[in-house]
Amino acid sequence: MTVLEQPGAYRPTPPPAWRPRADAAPLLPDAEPYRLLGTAAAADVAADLLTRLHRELVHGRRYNAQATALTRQGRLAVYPSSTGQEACQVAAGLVLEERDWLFPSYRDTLAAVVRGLDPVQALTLLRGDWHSGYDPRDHRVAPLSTPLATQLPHAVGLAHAARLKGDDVVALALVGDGGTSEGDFHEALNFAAVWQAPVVFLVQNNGFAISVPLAKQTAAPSLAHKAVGYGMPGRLVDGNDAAAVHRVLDEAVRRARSGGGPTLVEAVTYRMDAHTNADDATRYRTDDEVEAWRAHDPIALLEEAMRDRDLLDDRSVEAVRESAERLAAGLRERMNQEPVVDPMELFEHIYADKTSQLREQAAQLRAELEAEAEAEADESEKGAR
Amino acid sequence: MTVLEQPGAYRPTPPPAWRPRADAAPLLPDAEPYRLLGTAAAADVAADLLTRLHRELVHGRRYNAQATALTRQGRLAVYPSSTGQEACQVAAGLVLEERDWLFPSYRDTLAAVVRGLDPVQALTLLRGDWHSGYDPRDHRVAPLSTPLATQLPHAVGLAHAARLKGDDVVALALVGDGGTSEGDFHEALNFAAVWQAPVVFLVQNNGFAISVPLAKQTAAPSLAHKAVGYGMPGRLVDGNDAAAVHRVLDEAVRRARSGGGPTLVEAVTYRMDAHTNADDATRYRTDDEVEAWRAHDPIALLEEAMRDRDLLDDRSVEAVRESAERLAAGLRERMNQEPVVDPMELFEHIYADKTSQLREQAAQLRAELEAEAEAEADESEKGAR
Amino acid sequence: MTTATAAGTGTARKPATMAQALGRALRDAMAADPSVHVLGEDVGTLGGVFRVTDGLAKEFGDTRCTDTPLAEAGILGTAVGMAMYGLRPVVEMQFDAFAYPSFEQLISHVAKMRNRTRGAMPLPITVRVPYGGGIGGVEHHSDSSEIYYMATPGLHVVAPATIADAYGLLRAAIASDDPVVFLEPKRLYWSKGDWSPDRPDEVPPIGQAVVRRPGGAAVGDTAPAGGRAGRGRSATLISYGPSVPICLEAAEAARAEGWDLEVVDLRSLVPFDDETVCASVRRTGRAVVVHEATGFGGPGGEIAARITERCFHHLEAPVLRVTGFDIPYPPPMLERHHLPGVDRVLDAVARLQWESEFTEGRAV
Amino acid sequence: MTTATAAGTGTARKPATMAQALGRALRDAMAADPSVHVLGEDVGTLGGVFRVTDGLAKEFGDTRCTDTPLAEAGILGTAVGMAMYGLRPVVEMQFDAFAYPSFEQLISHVAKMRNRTRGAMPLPITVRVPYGGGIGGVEHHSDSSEIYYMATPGLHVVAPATIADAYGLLRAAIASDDPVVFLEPKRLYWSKGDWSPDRPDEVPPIGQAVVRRPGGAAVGDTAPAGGRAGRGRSATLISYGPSVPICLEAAEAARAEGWDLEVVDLRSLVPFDDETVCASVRRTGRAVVVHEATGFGGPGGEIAARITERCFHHLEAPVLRVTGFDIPYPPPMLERHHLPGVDRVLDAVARLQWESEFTEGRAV
Ligand SMILES: Cc1ncc(C[n+]2csc(CCOP(=O)(O)OP(=O)(O)O)c2C)c(N)n1
Ligand SMILES: Cc1ncc(C[n+]2csc(CCOP(=O)(O)OP(=O)(O)O)c2C)c(N)n1
Ligand SMILES: [Mg+2]
Ligand SMILES: [Mg+2]
Repeated sequence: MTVLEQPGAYRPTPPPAWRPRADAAPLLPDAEPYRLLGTAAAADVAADLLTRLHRELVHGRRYNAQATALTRQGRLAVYPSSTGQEACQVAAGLVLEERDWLFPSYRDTLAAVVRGLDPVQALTLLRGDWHSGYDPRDHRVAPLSTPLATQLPHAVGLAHAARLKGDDVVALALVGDGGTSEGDFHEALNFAAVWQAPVVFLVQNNGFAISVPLAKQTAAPSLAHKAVGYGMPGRLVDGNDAAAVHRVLDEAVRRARSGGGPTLVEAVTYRMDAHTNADDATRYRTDDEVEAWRAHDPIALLEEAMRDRDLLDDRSVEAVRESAERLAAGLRERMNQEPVVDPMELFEHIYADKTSQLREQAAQLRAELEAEAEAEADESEKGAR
Repeated sequence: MTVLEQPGAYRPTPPPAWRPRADAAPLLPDAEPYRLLGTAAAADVAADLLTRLHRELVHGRRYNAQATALTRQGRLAVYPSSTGQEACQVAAGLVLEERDWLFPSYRDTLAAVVRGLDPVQALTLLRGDWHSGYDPRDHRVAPLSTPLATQLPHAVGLAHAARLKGDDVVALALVGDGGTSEGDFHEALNFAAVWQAPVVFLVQNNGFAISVPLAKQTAAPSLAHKAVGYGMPGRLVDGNDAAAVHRVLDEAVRRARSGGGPTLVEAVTYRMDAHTNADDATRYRTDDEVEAWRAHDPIALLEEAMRDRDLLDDRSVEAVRESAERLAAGLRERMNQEPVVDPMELFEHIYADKTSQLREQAAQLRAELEAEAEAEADESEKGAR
Repeated sequence: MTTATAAGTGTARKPATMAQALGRALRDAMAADPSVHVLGEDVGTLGGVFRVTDGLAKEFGDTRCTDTPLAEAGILGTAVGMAMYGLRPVVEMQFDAFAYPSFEQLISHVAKMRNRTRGAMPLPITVRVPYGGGIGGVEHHSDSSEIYYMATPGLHVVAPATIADAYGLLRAAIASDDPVVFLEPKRLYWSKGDWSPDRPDEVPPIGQAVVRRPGGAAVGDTAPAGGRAGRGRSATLISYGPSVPICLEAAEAARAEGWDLEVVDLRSLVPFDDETVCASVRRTGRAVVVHEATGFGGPGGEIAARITERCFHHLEAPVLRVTGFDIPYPPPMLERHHLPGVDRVLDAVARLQWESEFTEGRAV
Repeated sequence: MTTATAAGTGTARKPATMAQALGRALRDAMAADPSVHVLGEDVGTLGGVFRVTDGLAKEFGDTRCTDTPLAEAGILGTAVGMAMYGLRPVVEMQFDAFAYPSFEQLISHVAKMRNRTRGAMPLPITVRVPYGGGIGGVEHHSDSSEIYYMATPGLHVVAPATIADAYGLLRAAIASDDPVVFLEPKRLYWSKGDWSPDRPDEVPPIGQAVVRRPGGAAVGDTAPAGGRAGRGRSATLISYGPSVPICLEAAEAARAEGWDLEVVDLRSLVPFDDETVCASVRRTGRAVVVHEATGFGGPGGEIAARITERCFHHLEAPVLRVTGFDIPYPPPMLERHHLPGVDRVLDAVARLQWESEFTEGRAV
C-alpha cells in the first residue's frame, strides 16, 4: 500500500449502503477559541516555554516598531507590521523543528526572524534591493509570498515530497483571513487532505484584508470550519494567547509528523497597525475597536500569567526590553547602510545559462553603465579642477 | 441597510467576547443521503410530479442513448452521457420557474432539454457547428460550460444581479464531484454566501472525474460538508431518487427565493456510461461496481414506487417508451441533416464592430473561398463534359 | 456618453491627477447609467488602494460599489454573471500581477462569450488593471502584462497616457458592449494637469491612435547625404501608457541633436490603429517602438512586424524596439536600469541608420 | 541523459507514434532519475486522456505517477513545493485551455523562483501542455497558447515537430534545471515514424533550431529579372510544432512552381535561436513565419520583428506571417478555415515581392 492509498476513503457505493469516510464531528472546531493563559491549564505550561515566548514577543514588538520607523526614514519601501499578532508570529517561529519548513506571507517576517533568519535578510524584499534576501534552505523558510495564498500549495507539495522521500519533515504555512477566499487556499487544503500531507495551515485572522472586514470575507461560523469540507480537523484558538497558539500548533505539527495528516488552525487576532505604513486604517475602522483589542494585548496577557506564576518580575521585564532595544539598534544600524546592488545581476538568475538574448542585453546595460560612469568621472574631474 | 449588510455576520471581537456568526449544526448535512422513494414519505409526493418525473426520466435515458449513437454515426464530435444520472438531470430541469436560470456543464444537456431547450440546439457544441446553439435568454440556460466549475461564479453573479434589480430569480448551477476541487468552486460558494445570493449549487457526485475516483478527489466526510465552510447549508441526497432530488432542490430554491441564501446540494449518483464515447471506462472501474449501481437504477426505483401507488401500469410504461422513441427518432432525423455552417461567420461575433484587422482577414478568407468555389466549378464543368 | 454629466457637479471642478480623473469617469458613468457596478478588493470603504474609487460607495451605496471577498477569479467570474443579467460591471484588479488568478475567466469566458453565443450575449465588462512599474513597488506590483490581453481575441485593450484620455477612454470602455481591459499606468496616477471632464471632445473613441507630437518640419523637406529618401532626419516614436511621456521627452531632447521626431500614442492596443501608425511611419521612414513590457514576445514585436509588413519600402531602417529587458520585473532599487528611459530611446534613434550605413547583423 | 536506457527494454522496440515516444521519454526519465515525478489529472490509472503516461503508474507506482485532484493551480502549486524539496516534477495539463487556472502559479512563481532567490532555488519543473487544434475538439480543447508562455521571462518554451524531437526534447526538458513549458502538438500525437529512443544523437539540446529542409540549390545561383540580390527564388519558412509538417508540404509543392524553400523548425521558442534563423534568412532574403496561433500579438510578430532587426538589408520583402485568424479558436466544423494550410503558405510565398514589385501599403 502506498502512502496515497486511503482504505477508508469516501467512495459512494450504491445507496442504501452509504458509508461516509469519516465522522465529521471530530473535525469541527470548538465553538470558542481555545485559551490557555488565564485558565487553570496555564499552570502546566513549561516555564521555559513561557519565558521564551515572552522574550520573543517583546523582541517582536520592538522589531515591528523599528521596521515601521525604517519606512519613515526611507530605508524600507514598505512594511506590513505584525504588531498585535506577535503571539501567532512567535508561536509559528518556535513550534517547528529545525528540519521543518515555514511558508510565510509578506506579513510574516517576524515568524521567519524568530525561526532564525537574519532580519536584514528577511527585510530584503521590503527594502527593495532584491526580491528575497536569503537562501530558503538555510533556515527552511520559503521566500515571503506576496500573491495571496499561493504559498499554500507549495507547502503541501514540499511536505508531500518530504514524506515520499521518507523524511520526517512538517511544513507550516501562514495565510491571512483574506487569503482564505482565494482558490489556491481551497486547492491546497484539498490536496493536503487527499495526500494526507504533513502540513499545518495557520490562518491569522486579524479581522481585515486591508480595509475589508471579515464579515465581507466570509459567512462561515468560523474560518476553522472550512476544515471539515476537506476532511481535516479545524482548530480555533485565541491568536493573542501565545501559549495557546503554541500548544494548538504543536499538537497539529505532532499529528502531521506522525502521519495523521494536515490541520487547519484559525487564530483570532487583530492587526493593531494599519495594513502597511502606506495605509490609512482610520478610513475603515474605529479607534474604539482598536482600543478594545489593546485590552487583549498578547504581551500583557502573557506577562500577567507569568507574574501569576512568579516567572516574571519588573527586573526580568526590564532585561528583556533592554535586549529588544539592542536588537532594534543593531537592525537600525545595519539597515542604515546602503545595500550593495549590482545592476548587472539583473541578468544573472533568469535561467541556469544566459540565453544569447540576455547576453546581448547585459552587454547593452554594461555599455550604458560604463558610459554613465565615464560621464560622471568627467563631471567630477571638471569639478575637481 | 443594503442587501449586502449582514448584521449578525462573523466578526471577531476581542476575546473573550467571542461571537460566532452562525451555529454550524444546522448547516451540516445529514449522515445519510436523503431518500423519498421506498420510504413512507413517498406516499405524499404529488402524483402528477411523479408522472412528470417518470416521463422525463424515460425520455432522458432514450435521449442519452440516441446521442451516444449519433457519435458512432459521426453526427456528434463527442458526447458525455448522463445515463444513470437522469434523476439529477430531470429534477434540475423541472424544479425551476421560468424566470430562473440554469447553469449547466458539458454533461448537462439533458437538464437543459428538460427545461425546454431544443435538443438540437443543446447539442450544437458537441456536434461542432458552433460553440453554443442557443440564445441563453430564450430559456434562461447559460451556455454549457466546459472549463470545470467556471460557471459557478457566473451563476452567483447573475443571481446577485437579479436580486439587486429586485427580480425574483434563482440560479441553479450544476457541477461534478471533480469540479468541486477547482478554485472557482470555492470562490463562487464564498461569494454566494457572503452576498446571500439566491443560488443553488447541485453537485452531481457520480463517483468519478473521468478516471479519478472520489477517494482521490476528496477526503471530506461528504462533498456536502463543504457547505459549512462557507456558512451555507449542505444537503446530501440520493441522486438516483428523482423525487428526493426534486424535493431537496425545491426546498433550496424556495429558500433562495425567499432571501434565505444559497445551498449546496450533493446528489450521490453514478455515471453508467464511460466519461464520453471516447473514454474506456474498463481501465479504471470494475463491472461489479457498475452492476451494483444498476440495481439502484433511477427509473426502476421510480417505477417501483409508482406501481406501489398504482400510478403506473404496463400500458402507461409502454406509452412513455413509445413517446421516447418518437422523440429519439425526431432527434435522429434532425441531427442527420448536415448543419449549415458559414465560414464567414468566424469573423462575425468577435466584437460589436469588426476591427479593420478582422475586415482584412474576412476579405482574405472570402477570396480564398471564392477561388475554391471557382476551382470546384471548373472541376465539375470538366466532369460534366 | 459625453452628454452624461453628473447631477450637482458643475464644470468648475478640475481634477488634478489621473487617479482623480479616473475616479470621476467612474462616478459620471455610474450616475449616468444605473447598470454600472464597480466591484473589487477595497474599492468600497477604502476607495481603492490608489483611491481611484474614493467616494463611490458613499455616493452610490455598497451594492453599486462593492468590496468583494479576496478572490480575483471570483470577482471576474461573478462580473460575468452580472453582465449576463444586463449589468455593466467595472472590475478592479488591485495590481497587475493580481489579475492572474482571474486569467481563466478572462480568456475562456470574458473574451469568448459573445463569440460563443453568436452575439446573443456580449459581456460589457471593464477590467481595470493598475499596471506597470516605476513606483518602487515590490515584486508582483509592477508587471506590464498587456501582451497576455492583446493576444486574446475578443478583448479590447486600452492604455491612457494623459489625464483627458484617462477620463475619456474609461468612459468609452464602460460604455462599450465589448469587454475592455483597461490598463492604468500606475506611475501616471499622480501626474497632474488642468482638465475638465465636461468637454465632449475629450471623450475619444476606442481604437484611434493620436499623434501627440507632430514631426511636421522635416516632412519631405531635406535630403541628408546618404539618405535613400528625402525625408530628412525624422522618425516616429510609437508608444502607449506610461512610455508616452518618455517619448515626448526624448523627442524634445532629440530636437537639440537635429532630429525631428513624431510621437504616436496608440491609446488602444486592441483595436490597433494601423492607419495612424503607418501614415506616420510613411512620413518619417523610420520608427522606434517604446514600451516597458519585456521585449521578447511583447507588444513591440507585433507593432514592428505589422509596420514592416505594411510600410516595407518606406523604411530606411528596421523598426527598432526600446523595451524592458527580458527579465522578471526587478526590485525597486534596480528598476531604473530596466525601464526604458529617454537615453535609451535616443540611443535607438541614433541607430536608425541615418547615413544608411550597413550596420545590421551586428547583434547576432 | 542519452545514456539513460531503461532496464529490460532493448533498442529493438520502435514506438510508432509521437504519443508513444513522449511516454517513452517519461518512462526513461523516471527510470534514470528517481526524483522525476509525474502528476496531473488522469495520468495514473487511465494513462492520460492521450495515453501518453500509459503504464507509468503501473511500473513506478502511484506516488511516482499520481492522479491528482482536479485543480490545475493545485497541481502546479504543489509541483513547485515538490521541486523546492528536490524533486523533478513533470506536470500534465489535460488540454491547453485547462492550463489557464494555473496561470498565476506559472507566472508569479514557476517563472520567477530562481530569480527571486538569486539562483538558490531553481525549479526544475516540466509543464506538459497538449496544445493546438486540428483534432476536431470542442471549445477550449484547441488553443495555441504559446505567446502567454513566451512572453514570460524565466520559462523555457519548447514544441517538438517530429517523433525524435518529442522524445529528445522531453528528456532534455525534464533534465533541465529551468522550468520548461513543453507544448505537445495534439494533432501530431498519432503521427507515426520509425524511431528508436536509444540513438544518442536524437537528444537535442534545448534552444537550437534546425533546418528541416535545406534550400541549397538556389543559394546565390540565379538572379531572376527584377531581383535585387542574386539569391534566386528562394525563401525561408519558419515554424514549429504542428505547423512544421505544413511547411514541409508547402516547400515540396512550391518546388513545382520554381521556388526553393528552406524550412526552419524552431523547436524551442525560448531560448530563441537567432543564429540559425538569421543565417537562413540571409541566405534566402525572404521569410514567412507560420503558426496556428492567432496572428495579432502572437509569436510571429516577435519572430518577424527580430529577423527584420537583424537582417534588414538582406530582406527583399517584408517577413510575412501565416497564422490563425484573430479570433477565438473555431468550432470543429470550421477549424479547417482557420488553420494555416499549404495553400495559405504558398499564397504568402507568392506575395514575397519576387519581381520587387511595389506592393506594400495595400493592406491598410
Ligand atoms: C492574489 C492577490 N490579490 C491581491 C493582493 C493585494 N493584497 C495584498 S495584502 C491584501 C489583503 C490581505 O489580507 P489578509 O489575507 O487578511 O492578510 P493580512 O494583510 O491581514 O495579513 C491584498 C488584497 C495580493 N497580494 N495577492
Ligand atoms: C478546468 C478544467 N480542467 C480539466 C478539464 C478536463 N476535464 C473534462 S471533464 C473532466 C472530469 C470532470 O469530472 P466531474 O467534475 O466529476 O464531472 P463529470 O465528468 O463526472 O460529470 C476533466 C478533468 C476541464 N474540462 N476543465
Ligand atoms: Mg487579515
Ligand atoms: Mg464526476
